Amino acid sequence: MSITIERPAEQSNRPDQTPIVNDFTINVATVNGSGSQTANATIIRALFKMGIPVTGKNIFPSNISGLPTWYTIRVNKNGYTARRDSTEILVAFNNQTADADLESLKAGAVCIHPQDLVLKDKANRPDITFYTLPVKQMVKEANVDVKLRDYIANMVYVGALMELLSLDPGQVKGALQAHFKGKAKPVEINYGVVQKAAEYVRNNLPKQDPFKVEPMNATSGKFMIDGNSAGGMGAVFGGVSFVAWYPITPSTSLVDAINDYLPELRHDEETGKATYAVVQAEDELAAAGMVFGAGWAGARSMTATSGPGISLMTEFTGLAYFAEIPGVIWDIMRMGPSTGLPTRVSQGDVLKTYFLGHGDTKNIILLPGNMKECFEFGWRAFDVAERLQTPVFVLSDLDLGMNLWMTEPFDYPAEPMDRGKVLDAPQLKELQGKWARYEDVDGDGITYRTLPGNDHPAAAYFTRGTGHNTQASYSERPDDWENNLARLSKKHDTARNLVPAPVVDEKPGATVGIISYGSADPAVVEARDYLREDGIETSYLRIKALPLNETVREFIGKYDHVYVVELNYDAQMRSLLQLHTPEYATRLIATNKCDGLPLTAQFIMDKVKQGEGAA
Amino acid sequence: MSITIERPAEQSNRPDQTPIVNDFTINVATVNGSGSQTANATIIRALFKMGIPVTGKNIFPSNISGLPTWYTIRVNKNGYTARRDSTEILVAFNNQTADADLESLKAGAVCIHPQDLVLKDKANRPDITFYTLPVKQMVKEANVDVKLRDYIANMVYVGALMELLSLDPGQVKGALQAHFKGKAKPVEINYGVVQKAAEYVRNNLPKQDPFKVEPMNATSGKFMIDGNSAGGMGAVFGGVSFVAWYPITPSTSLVDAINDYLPELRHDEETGKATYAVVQAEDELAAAGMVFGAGWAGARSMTATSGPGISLMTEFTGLAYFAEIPGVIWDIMRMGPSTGLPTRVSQGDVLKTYFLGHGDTKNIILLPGNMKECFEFGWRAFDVAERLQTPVFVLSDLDLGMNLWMTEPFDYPAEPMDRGKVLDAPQLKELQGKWARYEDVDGDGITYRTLPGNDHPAAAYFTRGTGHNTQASYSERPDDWENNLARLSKKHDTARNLVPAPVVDEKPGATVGIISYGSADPAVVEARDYLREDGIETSYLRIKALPLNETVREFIGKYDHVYVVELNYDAQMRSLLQLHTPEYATRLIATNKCDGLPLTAQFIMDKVKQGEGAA
Amino acid sequence: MTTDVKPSNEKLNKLGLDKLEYKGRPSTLCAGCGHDSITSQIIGVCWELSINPQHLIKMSGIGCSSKSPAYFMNRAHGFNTLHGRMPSVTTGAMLANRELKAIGVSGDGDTGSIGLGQYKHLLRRNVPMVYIIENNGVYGLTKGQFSATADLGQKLKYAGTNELTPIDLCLEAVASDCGFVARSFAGDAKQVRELLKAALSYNGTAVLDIISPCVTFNNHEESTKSYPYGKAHEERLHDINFIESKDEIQVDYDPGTTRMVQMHDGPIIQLRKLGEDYDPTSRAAAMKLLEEAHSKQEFITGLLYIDQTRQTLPELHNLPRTALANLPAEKLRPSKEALDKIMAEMLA
Amino acid sequence: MTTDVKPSNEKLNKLGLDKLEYKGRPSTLCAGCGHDSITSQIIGVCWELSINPQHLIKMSGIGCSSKSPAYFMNRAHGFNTLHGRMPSVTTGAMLANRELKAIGVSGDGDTGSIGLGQYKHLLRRNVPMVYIIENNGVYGLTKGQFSATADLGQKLKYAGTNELTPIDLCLEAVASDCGFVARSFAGDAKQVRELLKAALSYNGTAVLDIISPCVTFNNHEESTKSYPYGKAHEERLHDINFIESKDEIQVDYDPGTTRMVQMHDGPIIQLRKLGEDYDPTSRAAAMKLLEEAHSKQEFITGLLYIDQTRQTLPELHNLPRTALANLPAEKLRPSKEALDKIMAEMLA
Ligand SMILES: Cc1ncc(C[n+]2csc(CCOP(=O)(O)OP(=O)(O)O)c2C)c(N)n1
Ligand SMILES: Cc1ncc(C[n+]2csc(CCOP(=O)(O)OP(=O)(O)O)c2C)c(N)n1
Ligand code: SF4
Ligand code: SF4
Ligand SMILES: [Mg+2]
Ligand SMILES: [Mg+2]
Repeated sequence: MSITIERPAEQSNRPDQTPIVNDFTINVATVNGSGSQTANATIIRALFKMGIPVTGKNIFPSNISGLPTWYTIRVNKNGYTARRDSTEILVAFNNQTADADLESLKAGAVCIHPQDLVLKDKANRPDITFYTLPVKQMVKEANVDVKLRDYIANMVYVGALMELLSLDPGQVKGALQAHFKGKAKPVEINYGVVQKAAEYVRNNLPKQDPFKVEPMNATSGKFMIDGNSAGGMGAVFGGVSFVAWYPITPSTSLVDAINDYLPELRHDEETGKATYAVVQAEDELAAAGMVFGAGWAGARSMTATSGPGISLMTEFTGLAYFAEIPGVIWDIMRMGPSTGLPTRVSQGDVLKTYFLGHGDTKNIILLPGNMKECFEFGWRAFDVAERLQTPVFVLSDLDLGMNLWMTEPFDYPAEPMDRGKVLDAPQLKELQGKWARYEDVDGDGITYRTLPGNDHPAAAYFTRGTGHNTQASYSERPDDWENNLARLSKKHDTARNLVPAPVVDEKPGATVGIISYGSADPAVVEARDYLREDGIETSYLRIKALPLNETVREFIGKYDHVYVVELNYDAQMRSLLQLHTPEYATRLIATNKCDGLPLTAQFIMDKVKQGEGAA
Repeated sequence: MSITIERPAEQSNRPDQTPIVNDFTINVATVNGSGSQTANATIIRALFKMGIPVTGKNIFPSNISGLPTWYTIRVNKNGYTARRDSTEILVAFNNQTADADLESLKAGAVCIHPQDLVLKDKANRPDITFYTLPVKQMVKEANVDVKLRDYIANMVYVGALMELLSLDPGQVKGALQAHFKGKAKPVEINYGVVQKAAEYVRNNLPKQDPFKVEPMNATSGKFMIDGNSAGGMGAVFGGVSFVAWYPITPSTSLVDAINDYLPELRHDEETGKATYAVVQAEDELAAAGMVFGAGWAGARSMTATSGPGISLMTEFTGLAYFAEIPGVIWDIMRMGPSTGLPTRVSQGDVLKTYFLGHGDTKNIILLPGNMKECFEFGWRAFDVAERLQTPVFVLSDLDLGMNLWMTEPFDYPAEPMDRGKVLDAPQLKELQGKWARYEDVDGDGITYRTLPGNDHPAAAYFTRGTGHNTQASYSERPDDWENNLARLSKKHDTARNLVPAPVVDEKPGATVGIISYGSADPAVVEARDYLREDGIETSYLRIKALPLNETVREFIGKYDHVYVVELNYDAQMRSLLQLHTPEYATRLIATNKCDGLPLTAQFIMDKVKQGEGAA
Repeated sequence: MTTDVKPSNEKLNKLGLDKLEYKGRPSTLCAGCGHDSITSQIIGVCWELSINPQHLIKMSGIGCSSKSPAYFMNRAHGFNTLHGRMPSVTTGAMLANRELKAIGVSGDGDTGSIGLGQYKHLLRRNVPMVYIIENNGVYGLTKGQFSATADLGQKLKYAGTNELTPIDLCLEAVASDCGFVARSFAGDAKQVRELLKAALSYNGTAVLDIISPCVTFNNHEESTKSYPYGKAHEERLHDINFIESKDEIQVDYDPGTTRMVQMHDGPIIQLRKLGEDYDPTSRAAAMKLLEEAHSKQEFITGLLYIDQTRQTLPELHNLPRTALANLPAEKLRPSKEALDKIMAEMLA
Repeated sequence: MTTDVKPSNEKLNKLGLDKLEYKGRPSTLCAGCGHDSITSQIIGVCWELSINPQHLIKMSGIGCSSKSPAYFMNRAHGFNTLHGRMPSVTTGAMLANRELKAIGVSGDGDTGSIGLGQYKHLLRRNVPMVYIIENNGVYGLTKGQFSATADLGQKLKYAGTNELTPIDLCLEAVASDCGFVARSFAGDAKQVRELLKAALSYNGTAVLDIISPCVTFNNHEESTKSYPYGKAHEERLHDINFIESKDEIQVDYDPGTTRMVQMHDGPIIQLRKLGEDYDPTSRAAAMKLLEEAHSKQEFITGLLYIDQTRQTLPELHNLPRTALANLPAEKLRPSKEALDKIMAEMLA
C-alpha cells in the first residue's frame, strides 16, 4: 500500500538563513504513558554518539497516563546543560497543550506536528516554520499491534527530526539497537517508521529552518546517565548492606538502580547468599527506624526519599543524631511544602534538613552537583556517616536524579572504606574492657562504639535518646547534658573539614562572587560565561556539603556582592550562609527562584546584572 | 506516748547575725511519689498569703516514683521569681542525694534533715547550720495508715520551717485547709504533725541561722497558678471546640486543665449537650490530623504536645500551612533533641517550629512569657489561626507550664472572637456564587474560605496539599505555584503586625540592649536591676511572637550590643534575629544556656558584664 | 440554594438535581482503571439516594485511588489529605460537624501500609463515614510496587515476587470491631452499587474493600486483583438488594432463602442466599469466613459483617445536632461573670 | 571472652555465668510494678537457658515497660528507641545481624496506640524476636491515661470512663499471621517463665501479651488489668512445660491429656489439658477463642497459637549466617574491575 499525501498548505518560502549548528533546544510535547521516552532517548543517544553535547529533561505530570508531558533536549556545542526558557524546535504531539506550546515559541522557531492536530493560531504565526506529518497514516501503514501504536507514532517525529536536523541515520539506528538490547524485530519495526518519516519529509517538506547538527568530537570518553542511577551505583560500590525505603517520586528510581546492581555485583559466590537486604517498608517512619536499627547493629545502611518522607523522618533523625547512629538518607528533592509538585524540582529542603529534629540538632548534608558526585557521594556518604556516627543526608533533586546528563566515567573509590571508630572484641580485650561509649578520647568529638554481638563481656552499652553520661547511662544531670551537647557541637565542627570541601573558582579581576550548589551549577557555569562576555567577571564557590567551613567565609570575605543562587522560595542556603558568616550577612544576595523548573542561565545573568547596575 | 529525743550533737553556737528577711531559697530534696507536693504547696501558700512574693519550681525525674526530686521555693521581697543557683535552706529528705545536696551549699546555709539520714560530710561543714529532726518517731506517733506515712513525714519539715522561719501558723493551717478543700480530718492529722514538729524545734533546736520571714503586702490582688492551667483556661475562654491530643510530659496538664474547665464552663444547658469534643488520639500524627480536619470543618481546634510530638507533626504542619487550615498547637517545650530530658525545661524548639515542614514553610508562633500571657494566648491563638488560616504554635515550656507563678487576675478577652474570612451561604448568594478560594481579594494575602456543609451550590472547593491555582484546582503551572508562594509570603508579612507586638522597655542612657522571650523573662528582669546597680543600664525587648517585625529591627538598631537571652544550645532566636536583621547580624550576642534548668539572673549578668568588659 | 423539590422529570432526583450535578472533574486516571468505575457508581448511588452534595465531604489520602474524590460531586467539599492520614482528618471533621456525611476513598497502600494504624483506630472509634478501599494490590501512583494486600508469591515484572502474606483489610476491620464490613469487585457494578447504598445508610464506619484492578501495573490474569481473575473467581456470598425506606415498607420474602437487615434510619438490605446460608451479624462467623477464604485463596464478596449496636464517636461525645463548627460565639466563649467567678476563687 | 564452659557449680549455667551476670541496673519503676516481675522472669529464663548475653539485643520503645531492658542483662546491647517504633528498629538490627537474638519489651500504649501499625507490619514480616507486651491498660509513664487495651466502661479516677472497645493484641497478632501468640499474667510466674522459654526457642516473631498490673494507676479490683482481678479470673488454657532439648529426648505422655509441640531447634513444649482440649495450631480456633473471650470478657492465658511453617525475614532475604554487619570490605565493595566493566558498558 502506498501513502497518499496531501501537500501541506502552510509551507512558506523563507529566505535562506545562516544555519544554526549544534545550538538549539527541542521540546517534545506529548501525553504521558504514550511511550515517547523511547523516541526521546533515541534522539539523545544519536546526538550524543555524533559527539555533540546534549542533555534531556523531562517535565512530567504527577499521574500515570494521559496528561501533558514535555521532554526538552538541549543541543549545545559549548557543552552547556542548563535548562533554557525558549525552544527552537517544538514537537507538538499533544492536542491538549499544542496551542499554548505554539504560543510560547519565539519568532524563527520550528513546529513539527501531526496532520490531525489542529493549531488554532497557525495562520497567525508566519514567523514559525511548520512541518506537518501524516502520523496516523504512517502508523496505520506500520501495521503493528494496537498496544504499540503510540510508540510507533512517536517514531514519526524521530524520523522527521533525523531528516530535518541531519541526524546520522546510523546513529539513530544504533540508538534503537542499544535501546532494544539488539533485538532485531523491534529495531526493524521502529527504524522502518523512522525511515519512512524521514523519506516523507525529504520528499514533501523542504527544509525551511536554519537548525541542524554536525558531528563533533565533544562527547568521546563520556556517557549519559541520570543521577539516581549514578547514586544507586555509588551506594553499591560503597558497600551498602541495608536499604529500607518507601516508594516516593522522584526517589524511587534510586532504589530501583540499587536493586538492579546488587544481585549482579554483590552476590556472594562462596555462600550463594545475598550480602545485602533491601526492605520495602510500610512507610518512611518505619524506613527510618529500620535504617538506624541496621546502622546501630553495624550495617551500611541507607534510605532514599523525598520531602514528605523527610518530614516523617524528623523524630528518628533526632534520635539518631543524639544517640549517634550512622545512616544515610538520600532526599531527592521535589517541590514542597506538603505534597506540593511531586514531579517538579526544587532545592527546598536544605534548611529544614540541616536542622531536622526538635531541640538543638544540626545534621550533615552532602550536596552532589553532577553525575560524578552522585556516584561519589553514593559511597562516600557511608564513610562520613560511620566516621561521624550520625545521620548523613544526601540532597540531590529531581533534575539531577531523573534527567539525563553527560558525564565522564566514575572513579573507583580511592580510599578504603572508613568504618569509623568501632571497637571489636580483641581491641576491648587490649583495653581491658575499659571504654566509655560517649567519651571523647581523641578530642574530635567522635567517640568509640561497639556493635551488638561483640563477644567481649564489657562490650555492651545502652543506647537511648534520653540524657546520658559518657558511660551511656541515663542521666538528668545538668552537667552531663551540657557536656554532651558541647561534644556533639565539637563533632559538628570536626565535620566541617571532613565533609567534601567546596569547589572554588576564583578569577583574577572578579568583582562579584557567586555561591551555589547542586543542580543549580550548570546554569551558573553558563551564566558566568555570558557575564564575562558582558564585562562582569565572577568568582564562583560551589558548596558540596554542610556544615560550612572557613573556605566559605574567606570566599565571601573577598567580594562585596555574593550572589547565592538556588532553587527555592525562601533563599534557604543564603540563610545558612548568613548564619555562618554574620559579619558578611548583608553582602549575600538572594538569587533564588521557585517555579518547579530547573534554573536557567538567563535568570542568573539578569539577577547579577541587575544587582551590579548593569541590567 | 512521749517522744524521747537525743539532743543533736552538731548544734554549733554561732554569733548572732543580722536577720535575712524574705530573701532566700528553700530547696526541698525528696523522692518523687512520696507526696512532698502537699507539703511544698502548703509552705508556698502560707508564704504567699503572708503577702510575701514566692515562686515554686519542681526539678523532677522522668519516672513515677522513687527517684530524686528537688522543689525550690524562692522567697523574695522584691518579687524576683527566676531560679537561683544557690540554696539558703536545704531540706535534705532524700538519702540518695543528701551528700551531694549538702556539698552544693554555700557557707552560711541551713540544712534540715531527718535524724536517720546520715550526712557523710556533716562534720566537715561547720559553716552550715544543721537542724536534725526525729522524723521517724514523729511519724510513728502520728499513728496513720501505712500509705500516708510518707506524706506525714513531709509535714515534719513543714513544721520545722514554720518554726525556724516564723511562718504564720494560721496561714499554714489555712493552706492545709485549702489543700484538703476544708475536709477537717486530714487537716487535723497533718496540722497536728506540723505543730508537733514546730514544738520540737522550738524546744530542742535553738535558732542559729539568720533566715526568716515577715509579713508583707506584696501579693494582695494576686494568686498563684501554673502556665498550663492558665493556658487551658484561656483556651476554654477562647471558645475551643475541638481538642485532639496524645499524652506527653510536660504538656499533659494543659489538656487536663481544659478537661477540668470544659464540663463546668461549656455545658449547653439548653440542649444538655457538650459544646466541644476532646479526643485522646493514638499518637501525635493522628492528633495533628484530627486538629486540622476539625479546623478545616470550622471548629476552634487545638492540640498540646512537646518536642517529640512536634517532630511527628511535621508533615501535617506543612499540609495545613499550604492548604491554609487553622489550628492551634501548644508546644510545652522540654529538653531535646530526641526524648532528651522529658522533665527538664528548654526553649529548643523555636527555630524548628518556625520552619516546621519540608519545602518553604514559615509558621506563626506565640511566645507567652508569664501567666497572663498563657491565658491570653490561650484564647488569642484561635483568633490568629482563624484570621490567618494557618497553624499557630504557642511555645510555652516546662518552667512556665508546670511551675507555680504569681499573677494578677486574667483579663476577659477585650475583643469578640475573630472567626476570620469565612463566607457563609447568604454571603455567597450575594456574591452570586463568584468567589475563588485562594484569590487575594483584600491584598493582605489572606483569602476567603467556606466551610463544609455550607448550603450554597457554589460553596464547595477542593482542599489539597498539591499545587493549586486561585480556584483551588490542581495545577502544575509554574506561575500558579510561584504566585501562590508569593501570596503565602505576603500573608506572612501581614502576620508580622497582626501577632502580639514585642514589649519594649527602653531606658534613657542605656548602652546595651537585651532581647529575650518566654520563661527567660524573669531572669532578665532581675539581671537588669543588678546590672543597673553595677552601672550598666540596659534596654529590653521581649518578643511575644514570630514572625518578627520592624519594632525589633529598630530596637536592635539602637544598640551596639544586643544580648539575646535564651534557653537552648544553638542560640536559636539569635539565629532568627540575624536572619531578620542581617544588617545587625554581628551585634546580636548569643546569651544562651542549655542544662535543663531555668535561667538565672546571675548567668545573664555575668554574660553581659563579660561582653561589656566589666566582668 | 438547594431545597427539597419534587423531581419535575425523571432525570431529577428528590433534591431536584440532575445526575450531571453529581459529577466531578474529568478523571486523570488511566483509561480502564477500576477506580473510575467505582467513581461512577458513587455518582449514580448518591444521585439515586438524593444525597445532598452540600452536606457531604469527600475525603482521601494520596494515591491514584485517593485522587478519585476530585472526579465526583463537584458540589461537595473535598479534601485530599496526606498519604495514609485520611482517617484522622475525617475524624476531626466529623466531630466538628456531625451533620455531614463523609465518603472516604483510599488505596490499599494508603490504608494497608502507611495508614494501617490510623485505619484501625478510626474503626475503633466508629467515626461515621463510608470508607472505600480501592484495592489493587499495588501502589499505582508510584508505578507498581507491591502493596501489603498483594498475594503471597505474586509476580510482577517490575516489582519481582511478593514474599509476604497479604493483609486482609476486611479481617482487620472485623478485628477492630467495625460494624459494617463488605468486600466487592469493581467489575461487579450491581453489587458495588447496592453495598454503597447500604454503607451510606449505616450509622458508623462502613468499610467497603473493593478489588479495583490497576490496568497499568497489575491486571494480568494470574493476579487476584485483575479483571480477568475477579470475573472468573468472584463468589458472591448473597445477592444483595437495597430497599429505600418508604413511608410504609411491605416486602414479601422467604426467610428460608432471604435475610432482611433493617438499617437504623429505615431502609432494608435484602440478602438472597446464593450458596450456604451466611449470617452477617455474627462476628465469629465473619472471622471464620475470612480465615477460610484466606487459607483457600477464595475471592468472596458481599456484606461480611453488620452490627448496628455500637455508638458512633459523635454520640459518645454527647455532641449536639448543631455542628460544633456552627455554634454561635455565646455558646463558645463563657461569660465575663464566669471568668470573674474563677478569678475570685483563685484569689481566695 | 566468654566461651562454653561446663558449669563448675550449680550457680553457674552452661556458659559458666552466674545468674547475677544476667542482672541489669536497679529498677526505677514503682515498687510492686508488674513489669519488674516480668523482668525477673526474663533474667531467670535467660540464665537457665544459657542465652549468651553478648549475642542478645534488648529493644524497647518508650514507657515504664520500655524502661525494663535497662533492668536486665547489662552484658547485652540495649536500645531504648522511640515511642511505638521498636518494631522498625529491631527489624533493621535483625537484618543487619541475623546471628543475634532479640528480646523486645513494649507497653500497651507503645504497641497498641502509637505503634499499632509498626507492630502489625513487624508481624507480617516475621522478624525473629521475642516481643513482650507488658499490658496494664494504661499509660503508666504519663500518669494513667487509658490505653487502647483498656476495657470498655472501665473507670479511673483521673482518666474517667473508657468508652471505646479494647484492642486485643493477641487477636491482632493472629490476624497478622504471627506464628507464636501467647497471653499470660505477671502474677503467674511459672506460666510466664515457660512461655518465655518457648518464645525464645521460636524461629520468628513470638508475641507474649502479659497482663502486667500498674500498681500506681490501675490496680483496683474492678480493673481487669489488676493483680486481684488477674488472680481471681485467670483461666489457663493448659498447663505449659518447656522441656529443653537434650541429645536424646524421651518424654512419656498421654496424648489424651497432653499435647507436645516440638520447636524447630529441638526443645519440646508440653501442654497439659486443663479444661476443654484446645488446638493451638489452628488459626481459626485461635480467632474463635479470642472472639469468645472478648464477648464473654474472659481472661484466658496460655499458648494461643503456634505455626512454625513461616519463613523469617532474614530467611526470605537469603541472608548469610555471617552478619551483614560483619562482612569484610571485600564482600561489600565490588572490585575495580567490576566498575571498569560497567563504565565500559556505559561508554559503548
Ligand atoms: C509520606 C508519603 N510517602 C510516599 C508517598 C508517595 N506515594 C504516593 S501514592 C503512594 C502509594 C499509593 O498506593 P495506593 O494507596 O495503593 O493507591 P493506588 O495508587 O494504588 O490507587 C505512595 C507511596 C507520599 N505521597 N507520601
Ligand atoms: C512521640 C511521643 N509521644 C508521647 C510520648 C510520651 N509517652 C511516654 S510513655 C507513653 C505511654 C506509655 O504507655 P505504655 O506503652 O502502655 O507503657 P507503660 O508506661 O504503661 O508501661 C507516652 C504517651 C513520647 N515519649 N513520645
Ligand atoms: S496506574 Fe493503575 S491505579 Fe493508577 S490510574 Fe492507572 S490503572 Fe489506575
Ligand atoms: S506507674 Fe505503673 S507502670 Fe509505671 S512503674 Fe509505676 S506501677 Fe509500673
Ligand atoms: Mg493500590
Ligand atoms: Mg501501659
